[in-house]
Amino acid sequence: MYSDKVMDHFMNPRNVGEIENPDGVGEVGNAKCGDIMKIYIKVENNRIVDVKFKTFGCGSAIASSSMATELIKGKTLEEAWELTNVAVAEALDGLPPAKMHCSVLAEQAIHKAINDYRIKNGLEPWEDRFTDDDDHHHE
Amino acid sequence: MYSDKVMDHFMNPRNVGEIENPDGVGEVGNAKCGDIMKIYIKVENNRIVDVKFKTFGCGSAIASSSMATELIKGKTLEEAWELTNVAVAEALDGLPPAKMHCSVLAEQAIHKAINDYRIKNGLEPWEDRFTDDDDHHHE
Amino acid sequence: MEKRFVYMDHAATTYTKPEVLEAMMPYFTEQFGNASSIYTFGRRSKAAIEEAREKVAKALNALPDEIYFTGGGSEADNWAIKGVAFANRDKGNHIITTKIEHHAVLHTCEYLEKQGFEVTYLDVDEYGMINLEDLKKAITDKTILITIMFANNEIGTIQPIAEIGKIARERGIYFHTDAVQAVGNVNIDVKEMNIDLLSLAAHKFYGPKGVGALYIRKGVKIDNLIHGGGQERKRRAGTENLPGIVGLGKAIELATSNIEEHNRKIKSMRDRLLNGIMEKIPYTKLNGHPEKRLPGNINVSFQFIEGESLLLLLDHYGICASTGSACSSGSLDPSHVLMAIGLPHEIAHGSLRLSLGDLNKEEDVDYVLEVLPQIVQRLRDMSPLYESFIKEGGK
Amino acid sequence: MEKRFVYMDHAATTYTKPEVLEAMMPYFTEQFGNASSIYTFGRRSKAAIEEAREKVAKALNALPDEIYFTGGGSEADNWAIKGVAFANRDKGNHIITTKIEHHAVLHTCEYLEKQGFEVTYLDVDEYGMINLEDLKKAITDKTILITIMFANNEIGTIQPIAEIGKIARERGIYFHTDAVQAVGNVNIDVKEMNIDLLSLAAHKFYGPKGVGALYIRKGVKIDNLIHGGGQERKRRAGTENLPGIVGLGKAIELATSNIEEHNRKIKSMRDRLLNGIMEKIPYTKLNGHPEKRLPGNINVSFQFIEGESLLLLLDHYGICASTGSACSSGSLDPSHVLMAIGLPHEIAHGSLRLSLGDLNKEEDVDYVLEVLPQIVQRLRDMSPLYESFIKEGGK
Ligand SMILES: Cc1ncc(COP(=O)(O)O)c(C=O)c1O
Ligand SMILES: Cc1ncc(COP(=O)(O)O)c(C=O)c1O
Repeated sequence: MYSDKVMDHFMNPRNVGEIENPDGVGEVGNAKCGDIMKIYIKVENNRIVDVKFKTFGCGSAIASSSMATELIKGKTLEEAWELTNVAVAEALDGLPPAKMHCSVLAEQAIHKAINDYRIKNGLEPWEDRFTDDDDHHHE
Repeated sequence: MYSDKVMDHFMNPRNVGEIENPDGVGEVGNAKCGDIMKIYIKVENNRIVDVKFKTFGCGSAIASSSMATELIKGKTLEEAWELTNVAVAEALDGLPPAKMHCSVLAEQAIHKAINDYRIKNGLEPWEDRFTDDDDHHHE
Repeated sequence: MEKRFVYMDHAATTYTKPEVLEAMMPYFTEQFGNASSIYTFGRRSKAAIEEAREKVAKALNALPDEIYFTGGGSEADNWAIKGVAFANRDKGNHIITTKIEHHAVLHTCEYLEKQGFEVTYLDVDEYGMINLEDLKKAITDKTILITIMFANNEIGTIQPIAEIGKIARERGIYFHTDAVQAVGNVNIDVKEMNIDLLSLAAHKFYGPKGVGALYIRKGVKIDNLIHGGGQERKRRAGTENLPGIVGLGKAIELATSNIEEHNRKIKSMRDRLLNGIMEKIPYTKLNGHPEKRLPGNINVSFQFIEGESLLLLLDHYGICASTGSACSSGSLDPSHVLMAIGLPHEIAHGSLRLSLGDLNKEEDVDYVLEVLPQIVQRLRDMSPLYESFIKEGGK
Repeated sequence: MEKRFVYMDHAATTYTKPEVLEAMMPYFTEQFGNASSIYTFGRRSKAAIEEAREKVAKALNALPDEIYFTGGGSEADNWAIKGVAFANRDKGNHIITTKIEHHAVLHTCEYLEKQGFEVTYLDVDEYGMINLEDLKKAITDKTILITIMFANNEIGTIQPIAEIGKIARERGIYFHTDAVQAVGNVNIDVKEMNIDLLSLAAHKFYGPKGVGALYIRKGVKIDNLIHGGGQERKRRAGTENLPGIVGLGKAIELATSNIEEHNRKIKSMRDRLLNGIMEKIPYTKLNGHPEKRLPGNINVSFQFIEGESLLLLLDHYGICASTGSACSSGSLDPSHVLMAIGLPHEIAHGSLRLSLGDLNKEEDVDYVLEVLPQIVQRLRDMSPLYESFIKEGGK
């Protein structure tokens, strides 16, 4: 069902936790659908110097959070913004078709955290390629 | 499926064969339905002193012929006439429901042979309890 | 703590007991003759099937002639419901069932709705119990069939089958019960309970997979589902699954020979496990009826966490279990049963079913009680819902 | 002459080969997990099923995703025909089949007639062959399905499947073939032969009873027959018959790995037996096609005698065989297949099917050639039909 990579990131998730006084927070999903992903970032000089997550959800939701946070750590905000759900899924050696939405959640949570940072810092939020469809994130 | 008695009379049928110059012959059934029974009797002093049969048909048809001929051998014609299909079936320790018609054939063949004898001897044929339904002897 | 293999998913399927397999063995390579053949070698196969049929009949207090072997529980459910519906269409087109049936019943009913039948899906209470007054009210002069499961596969709730049977019989309506989860766990008497049709599946009571049976009371008007050869007294075509049927017969004999004693053992382990879970893990809710439930069934919801990730972690520790979370089935919604008893989505997503059975030992209970609280805590520590809950002071 | 046990009823059912049973064994008591479960123990069961699916696909030149496991050949036939009929009712209500199909097809078609479908039952010639021109003529713009068996179970005749497939594909009509008797005896390529649906049953090729498969070409519109759980990619509900499916996979692999060599052996025994029978027993007729027939099939009619009594005597000598006589089935009429090839009733009643297979040795042929002529003579000596025939000088 899941690749070894997914299982590894599920069993040993990287970057679990919270950041005290984060520079940006993004939470997406809802309990009704069974997944909530919350990502905290710490930003210095336009670079993500620390990132943590908390996730309520299935194995692939947790693994996607773990992988996504790994992939953006140390990246500039622009680089982090470019991370797509497909890249997350590929980094995990693939996700089952029914679970691709988990990688989408990860992308969205990162975008939300970055925009949260931008807004807090008086910047225009960037435009997300997803419409705000939290309530229907399953495909 | 079949009782031991049926199997015995099928495997070792009594009175198989023909009688040269029989006093009476009765043939019933037809090839279309899969059973034909032919009974030959030799009559002396109103008594069946010899009886033979030939049967085309299934195991129970052959066993019924064998048993029926055994039961009428040495009997008076009146006694032989009284032999019912149920008595034949009972003597065989029963027949499967779908095979009861074989015992009916045996009764009918005996009646036909007796009436054949009576007609040949200028006597009135006795009345059979069956209408002449050779073509539809299966129930 | 040493890693164990703990199978607590007996409600999904059981192993085939060695005694059952042993009874089946001669019928594969040796006594394999077609039961419809007239030679001795075939008649011996026939005799083995009839012996199995008698065992099933005895277990249900039915007549052997009322037992028909099928390819499983789903086929039995489909046959009972479609067969009665189509054969009695002239009498009416209304069927009554519940919202918590197995999909083999629910999806069959939905299919019949497309064919012009009307189906009432009865609500259940918070414990998964139907209300007999609701049932009575649902009956119309078009009602031809009531189909209500004996015991629920997820939450284990046992329905008042005898009472339902009485209502159905009084109104002259056929009553089918899906007893796939009940056989071997509950005493069943089709005569006393006024059951007209009953489905069962061998692999739920330590028999082989791929074989089941439908009890059809003498006189019930029902169409065939699988047409063809004259097997099963012309009602279910197909060369008989000889070893499977022999296995089913042996398994039902074993499973029903000492239900009380068996249940006492399973129930005592189950209760110890359940009490331990409730004690050790806060924010946990028991789903299903507290007493009227299958002896091996535990269904609990852990707040703030999701079932699939829970199962994966349990699997890591060698524990086999099940959940009603949507994420495990790949569908959008959590279990229809958990929804029907009124659970909010997030609580339903956090459900865990542990179904105990003959593979379990007391040590398994100890092991699960050691592993499960840690795992739940681990997932809660990762959960943003738990985080908010704690921050808000654990209201 | 020493009494032997000679099984010549392979067309009715075969034994499960020891290699097949061995492959199945781990899946009863050990690796018994539910294939739909997400824990490792269930996923291993799933993997075993997918491996079997690949083997079936390979044997037919299909894709694994086109194979669906069922509870047997009859279920597969019912599913294919009813499923396509109901799903395509909007396109038309006409089905074409033949007069010599197995009852699993014929009775299904008769059932559909009651549901408003129209069915053309094609005639066959004296060898049991359909006429392709008849088929073309029977097609109307309402025809949605052609279902014609690959090889006949009684007389062994093999139909021109590729030609039928071509006609069906050109007209855009679904083509189902009941290949229950063909698998393992004939090379099958569903792509090349343009077959849209194909039924098979494991117990005809040395696999277990109670499991079969339906090949459904990708894109074919078909309704479910058994509704319920999401097994078999949501198309056939019911907990998978894990050991059965594994057995089917192993059996089809064995049966199709060396068809030519296997057939050569069976055919050579069959031909020696057939020639011996024709030589030794006068007034005997071969039924079915002289060449286009299953390698193990013999179907002969002995004049003046009836089949059931013949079987009983053969059984006495330890020989298992089959007949098309009515008396053997308890029905009024002899086999519909023998009627369709134009046999008079009395000749049909005197039919004998000997179907050879892997259980047979050359000594079996010798034995049958010794026993059968005596038995036939013994019954003829009892037969009033033979008596008249001889008296009339054996015209
Ligand atoms: C040609 C044919 N079709 C269908 C079937 C039905 O298969 P099963 O008896 O396994 O259901 C058989 C065998 O009985 C058969 O020979
Ligand atoms: C209550 C209930 N009904 C029906 C079924 C279907 O049985 P099977 O999967 O053997 O077809 C099951 C089990 O899966 C069940 O638990």
